[in-house]
Amino acid sequence: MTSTVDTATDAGRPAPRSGLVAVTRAPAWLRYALLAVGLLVAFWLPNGLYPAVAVDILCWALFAVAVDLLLGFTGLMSFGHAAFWGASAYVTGLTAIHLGLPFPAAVLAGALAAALLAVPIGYLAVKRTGIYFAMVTLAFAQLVYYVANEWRSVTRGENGLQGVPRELFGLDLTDDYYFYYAILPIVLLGLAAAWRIVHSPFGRVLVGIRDNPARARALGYPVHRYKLTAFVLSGFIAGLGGGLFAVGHRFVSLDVLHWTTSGKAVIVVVLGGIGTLWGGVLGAGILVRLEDWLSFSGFEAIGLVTGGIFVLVVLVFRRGIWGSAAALATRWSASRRR
Amino acid sequence: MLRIENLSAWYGEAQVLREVSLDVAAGEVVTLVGRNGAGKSTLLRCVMGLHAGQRGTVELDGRDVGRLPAYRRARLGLGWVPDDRGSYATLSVTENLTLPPRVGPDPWSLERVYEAFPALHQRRDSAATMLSGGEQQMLALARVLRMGARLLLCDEPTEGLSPLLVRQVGDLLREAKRHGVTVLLVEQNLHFATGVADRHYLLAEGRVVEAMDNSEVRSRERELLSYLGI
Amino acid sequence: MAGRALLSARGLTRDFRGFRAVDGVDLDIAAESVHALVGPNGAGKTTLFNLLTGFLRPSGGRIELDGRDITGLPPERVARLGVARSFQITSLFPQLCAREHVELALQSRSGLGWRFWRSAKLMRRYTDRAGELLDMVGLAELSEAPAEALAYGRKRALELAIALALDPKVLLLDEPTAGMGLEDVDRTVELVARVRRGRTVVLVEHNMSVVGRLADTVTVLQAGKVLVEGPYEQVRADERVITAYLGAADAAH
Amino acid sequence: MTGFLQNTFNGLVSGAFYALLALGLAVIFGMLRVVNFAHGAFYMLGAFGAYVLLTEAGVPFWAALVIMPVGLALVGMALERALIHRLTRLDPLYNFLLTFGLTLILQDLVKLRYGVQSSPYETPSALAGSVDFGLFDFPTYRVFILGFAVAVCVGVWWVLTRTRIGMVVRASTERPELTRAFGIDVGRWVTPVFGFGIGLAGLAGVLAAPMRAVNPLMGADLIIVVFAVVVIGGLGSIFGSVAAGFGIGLVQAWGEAYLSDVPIVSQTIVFIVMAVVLLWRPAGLFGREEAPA
Amino acid sequence: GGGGPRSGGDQKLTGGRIVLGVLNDQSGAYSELSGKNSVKAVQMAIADFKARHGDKAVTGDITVETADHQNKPDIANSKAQEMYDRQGVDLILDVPTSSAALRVADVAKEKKKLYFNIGAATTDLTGKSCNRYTFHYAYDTYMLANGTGKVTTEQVGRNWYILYPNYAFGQDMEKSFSTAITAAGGQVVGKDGAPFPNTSGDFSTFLLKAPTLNPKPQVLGTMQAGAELVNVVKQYNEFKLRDKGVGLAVGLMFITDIHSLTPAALAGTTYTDAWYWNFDAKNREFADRFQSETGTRPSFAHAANYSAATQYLEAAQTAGTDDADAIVKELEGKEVDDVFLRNGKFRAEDHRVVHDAYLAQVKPQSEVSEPWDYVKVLKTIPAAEAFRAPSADCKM
Ligand SMILES: Nc1ncnc2c1ncn2[C@@H]1O[C@H](COP(=O)(O)OP(=O)(O)OP(=O)(O)O)[C@@H](O)[C@H]1O
Ligand SMILES: Nc1ncnc2c1ncn2[C@@H]1O[C@H](COP(=O)(O)OP(=O)(O)OP(=O)(O)O)[C@@H](O)[C@H]1O
Ligand SMILES: [Mg+2]
Ligand SMILES: [Mg+2]
Repeated sequence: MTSTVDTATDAGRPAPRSGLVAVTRAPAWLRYALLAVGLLVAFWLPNGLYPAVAVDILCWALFAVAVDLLLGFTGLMSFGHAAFWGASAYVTGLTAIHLGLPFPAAVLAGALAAALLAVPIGYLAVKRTGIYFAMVTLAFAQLVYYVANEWRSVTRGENGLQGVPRELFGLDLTDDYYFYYAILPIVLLGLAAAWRIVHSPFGRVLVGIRDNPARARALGYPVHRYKLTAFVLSGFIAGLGGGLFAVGHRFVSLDVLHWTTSGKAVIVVVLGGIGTLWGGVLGAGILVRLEDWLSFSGFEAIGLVTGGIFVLVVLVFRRGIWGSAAALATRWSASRRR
Repeated sequence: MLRIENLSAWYGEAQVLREVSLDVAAGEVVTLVGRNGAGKSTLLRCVMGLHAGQRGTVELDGRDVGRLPAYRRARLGLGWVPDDRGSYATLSVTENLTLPPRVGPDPWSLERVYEAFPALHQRRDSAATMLSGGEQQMLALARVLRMGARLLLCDEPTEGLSPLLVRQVGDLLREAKRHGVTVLLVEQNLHFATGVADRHYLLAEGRVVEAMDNSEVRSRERELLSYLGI
Repeated sequence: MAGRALLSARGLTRDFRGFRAVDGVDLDIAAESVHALVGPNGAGKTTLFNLLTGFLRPSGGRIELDGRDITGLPPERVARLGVARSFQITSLFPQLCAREHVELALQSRSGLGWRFWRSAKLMRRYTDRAGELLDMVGLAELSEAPAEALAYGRKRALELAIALALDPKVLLLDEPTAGMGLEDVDRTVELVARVRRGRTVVLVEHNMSVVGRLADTVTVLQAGKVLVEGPYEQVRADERVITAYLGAADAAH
Repeated sequence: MTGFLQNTFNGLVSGAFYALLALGLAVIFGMLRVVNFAHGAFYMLGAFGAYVLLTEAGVPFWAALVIMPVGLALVGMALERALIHRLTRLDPLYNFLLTFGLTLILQDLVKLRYGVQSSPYETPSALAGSVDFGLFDFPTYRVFILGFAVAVCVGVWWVLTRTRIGMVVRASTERPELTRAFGIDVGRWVTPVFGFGIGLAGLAGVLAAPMRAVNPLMGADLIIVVFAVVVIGGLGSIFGSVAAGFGIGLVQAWGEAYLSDVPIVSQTIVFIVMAVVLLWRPAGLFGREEAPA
Repeated sequence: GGGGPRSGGDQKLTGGRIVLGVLNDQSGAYSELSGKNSVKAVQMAIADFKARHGDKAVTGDITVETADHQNKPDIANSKAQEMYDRQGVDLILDVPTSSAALRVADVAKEKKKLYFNIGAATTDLTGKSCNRYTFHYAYDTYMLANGTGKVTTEQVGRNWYILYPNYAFGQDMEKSFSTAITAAGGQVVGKDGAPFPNTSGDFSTFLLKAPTLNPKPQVLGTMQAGAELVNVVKQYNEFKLRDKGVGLAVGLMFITDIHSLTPAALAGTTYTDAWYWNFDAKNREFADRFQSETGTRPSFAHAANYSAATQYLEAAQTAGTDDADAIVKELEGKEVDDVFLRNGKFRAEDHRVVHDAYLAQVKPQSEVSEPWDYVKVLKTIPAAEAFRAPSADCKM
């Protein structure tokens, strides 16, 4: 095999100076205030929204953060993350049904399975960067989709895996209101993990790799292995989300693996702001809520709205909601200091 | 031929050129010398019409070209050798050479280019970015000669060339001059500069601090070197 | 002078689609020497660098570092064995500032880069050392500027600082002074002279005065082959080198 | 034997669609570094346009075969000017996202106006018969498609690699600023090329109308297979995309015919081929290795 | 605020009103077959109900809520819960797409609220996923296969080649067809599962294989649905299989499919339908009213939604409450006859709603006398034969 070397120009580098930097440089009080507001919103959510929708928002938030971990901080846009979200959903569902494990254990099993699946896919995909990477992951996710579709004895094919239990030491969690609070700690843990990864020495190396992989190799960093690790970590977090989603809906259908699911995850990230991490959470809240509203609205063309959002954000609002807000906040606090 | 008046340029909020004025007569070879970051490359880009944040006048043959887009300026006979050499990865060497349209009265033929640079002939079907650094430099120079440009804007054309080739480039520039071509040259190598140029402008912190002719440079070489060095 | 060979190549060859850029090169780089590679443009110097550092796989031949076969190892492995390089065409992380570049380089040999569960504040332990290195190459005031905003010559200096940060056994510098003003050339020469102690340096240069001031041994490449090898004075007087590379006038000085 | 030949022939016919689509994708990518997610949507528009022209204006197939590609090329050019163009200086991923959004919009617009049911379209009468090949006979329309697609692919390949047009366009996309400095008006070139690529998708769509269900989602899943095709062929390579297009058509047809007992393989064969190719040649079969830094 | 079980109060009607929820696909593949016009059909049923009972109606306050599940089971799941919990829906109607339908059945069971499925084909709804609160109304895979398989074998040809899409529905259909064909004395000489979804859109490999089989099949039975069916039929015509002596029978076809393929492309094709608008005067009268409301002819799904809403309201009227258990009790075993349900019966064992089904044949273009009048009914399959016997898998 010949060794390929990425050129600096070829490497995908979507985010112009990531919003993360902006937030980190924002004053500490602002950061803590944001955190507090975020937690308050999270606790209030099922009271203000229909609890099932709130549960969905949490799951999608994890998914989006997983995608952003790759896109924003490693420069790799995965357009096939449904593979991990979906694989975990199935594995979670199957372990919950067949082993009767409490749901956190089942979700953990699902996320681990997703991480495992991310190893071979990532191994092949990280050899390419930028747009190639997007296409390759997309295609592999489609492969996973077909396999699940064919492997009917396990996945029940089109009919979906019905009746996933919400077992937690005999607690009654059938009401989504209680279920929401049951999964909130898991989701917060997942988000914290993503935050830690980004702000670790490992995260710094990732940013370097994103900007100039050849240079990083010359510094002695095994670029492919770093990217693969990031990919697997991201797969794991996406898997957490997918597993919770399966338990939340108490069934799994092939849709969780469809490429439109991957696309939606990317929309959520772009809407929230690439490279901002929390943007994904915000994006998830907005998009899930919007879709929920649209399906009752009698408006037939939901794609028109989501597609429109996409086009708009990409064209005029590239930092996304969080990114723009963070930039504003930084400018404001800078002007105050002056 | 080229007249620049009160040219200022910015990158964002940082001003890198401050009211630069200079002129180059037809058939002259003029160098811009100055330390790293003095703004030499930026000046050339402004002349070429490739820099967005600029103010001031750029006149070519008495005509204000300040509003013209780059491709129109090129068609008036401007040829640019960029500091990063500007090789096309997707084009072969031959294609790199045949790409630019003719803009002047005396464009070099492909044969002539290959005669002058046998190394390019040997690698003619390779993608241009696969060439060695020096080969790419030759390619960049050959490209503007192919256009038959009347005014060459050369940004450090000798960087990374072997001593033999440096001399060859000197010969080329002198020959071009004999054919009436005007050259504005950015150069770090004072020795090379005095070999080809008639006049020199010394640029520092975005300002022209001195204009000298060749003999002056020779006599003040020590002083200048230390100036450039400190 | 010629001590034990630290880095050596035997019959090193590299083809690009039928074009042989490096052709059976034998090379011995003595430990703690400065070894210059010169030669006409396209002679294969950069390619040889890429082979030695693992960025390209040789089509034939083998490479040894300190007696250990490193042929075909990927660049990051070679780097971790103590071979650092700079790039001929500047290659930096455009959005990181100069200090961060050096910190990344300093960190690379510790396992810290894998700690995705630790805080990035751990990297502060490198800040002081990074400052020293930047000072050495004259970038002290620019340490917080993003690399993309540095002028070309500054970028070259940063390249050097990064290579030094790796504290390598072997330092490979590809045209370290190209594009530098005289001041910087001098400073760079001094710097290399300073850091060579206890290190082995391989240098590609077209500036013969730099070669003359630094190199213990000079290898002249031409068309992928070794043309001449020897001490500077001997090489620059060599007929073949004069016709192929230096040209008559330069030799006269 | 006859069966094998027939399957081969059919494989080439479905390969012809992959090839035309991959070609358009490759042309656009090669020149603009844009991976056009909306390619499948334009394929759909081509087919739908033919249907609308027929039912609402009585325009026959042959006229549609000209009108739709040209019309869509114009739409593509407008799109490039209005949207794609604004993102050229940014990472190509942004254009990927933009065209993904456009896909959703285009699909829904057609759906709103014409519904989701497939629309009828008949084979043009001149091509309705079949051709006798001795061993077997074959629908004339399929023979026509194959010949037509091959001719288009060869023509495009020739123009792009052997003429000045191709060269200028490649240069314009790689370094627009520098190219401008050589006296070439870059903007004038890029837009038509984008339009041309879109036109190719539209052409494939018109050709598909008599053979395939014409509905708003007809391009949606197809585009992903075409992505796999161009990854296999090597994304930048015109020749590779076309060759991989026909190749995948063949492999799929053979897989369906001889591996139908293992549906999981015949269904996923494209992606399996892709995985193998990536392991062996990360840049695709005909893709160029990226240059060393 | 959500959370906590809500108190029902002791009125006869929760919230003093009846709310019907139509949960279906309003933007995707089934939106024309059912979609928003099903909501119209349900509104017609309410209007008719009020007209019938006037002041005596159990309530005058009957409303319709609707949501688009986009054929996605996760959305169907959330919407169903939200409808029952928040919008006070007493009955969910329609829900095409098997995975969504099965999921909503679970929700209904959990929430102890009623659910009449119209649009899904899976027999699991009355098999292992059956429950007390779910009724399966219009059709299922068994019904489709049984009618077409049996009658076509008797009337067109004994030898079959079956082409099915390789997923749950297609495989169910293939099994049901094979059983029906063999039972009728026919033979399946070959069968193939085509990839699903078939991205290449090409079925020629299978179509070319059909005439070469030995013995040569007289009928090609295709189980593809929607756009894939269109592809199969287009290519069936392209390869001129009818001229080669291979007739066409379709597992699942709707009148909307015939419309999009044109009757010319399908002339002579047989399939089983749950209802046909131009079958008799009663249907036609409904169809005319429906057309004046919506501008189009009703599909079986529209009629079934109308009928389901009507039967529910009548049951509530009789029971005097919208309490689900009371209504189930009222409905179980009930025999009815209305515009959709002919010889209909709400089977108590598995909650299958049985009724007459129809074997239809597409008319040649020359016989099509008005828009949407595409088929003639060859045979009425009596309710008792049309559906399978209650399955042992179903444990209420
Ligand atoms: N893209 C950029 N963004 C911000 N500042 C820039 C950019 N490019 C150049 N500069 C700054 O503008 C100034 C002038 O740069 P310029 O490249 O014109 O210098 P130069 O004289 O050509 O130097 P050199 O000899 O190193 O090529 C420098 O201080 C540089 O830091
Ligand atoms: N990736 C490649 N593909 C094809 N040819 C290549 C490639 N890399 C280098 N070459 C060719 O190999 C030869 C040697 O190139 P190399 O870059 O090693 O030269 P060099 O000695 O460093 O020259 P310079 O002093 O000009 O930098 C050149 O002719 C070049 O065109
Ligand atoms: Mg410069
Ligand atoms: Mg070199």
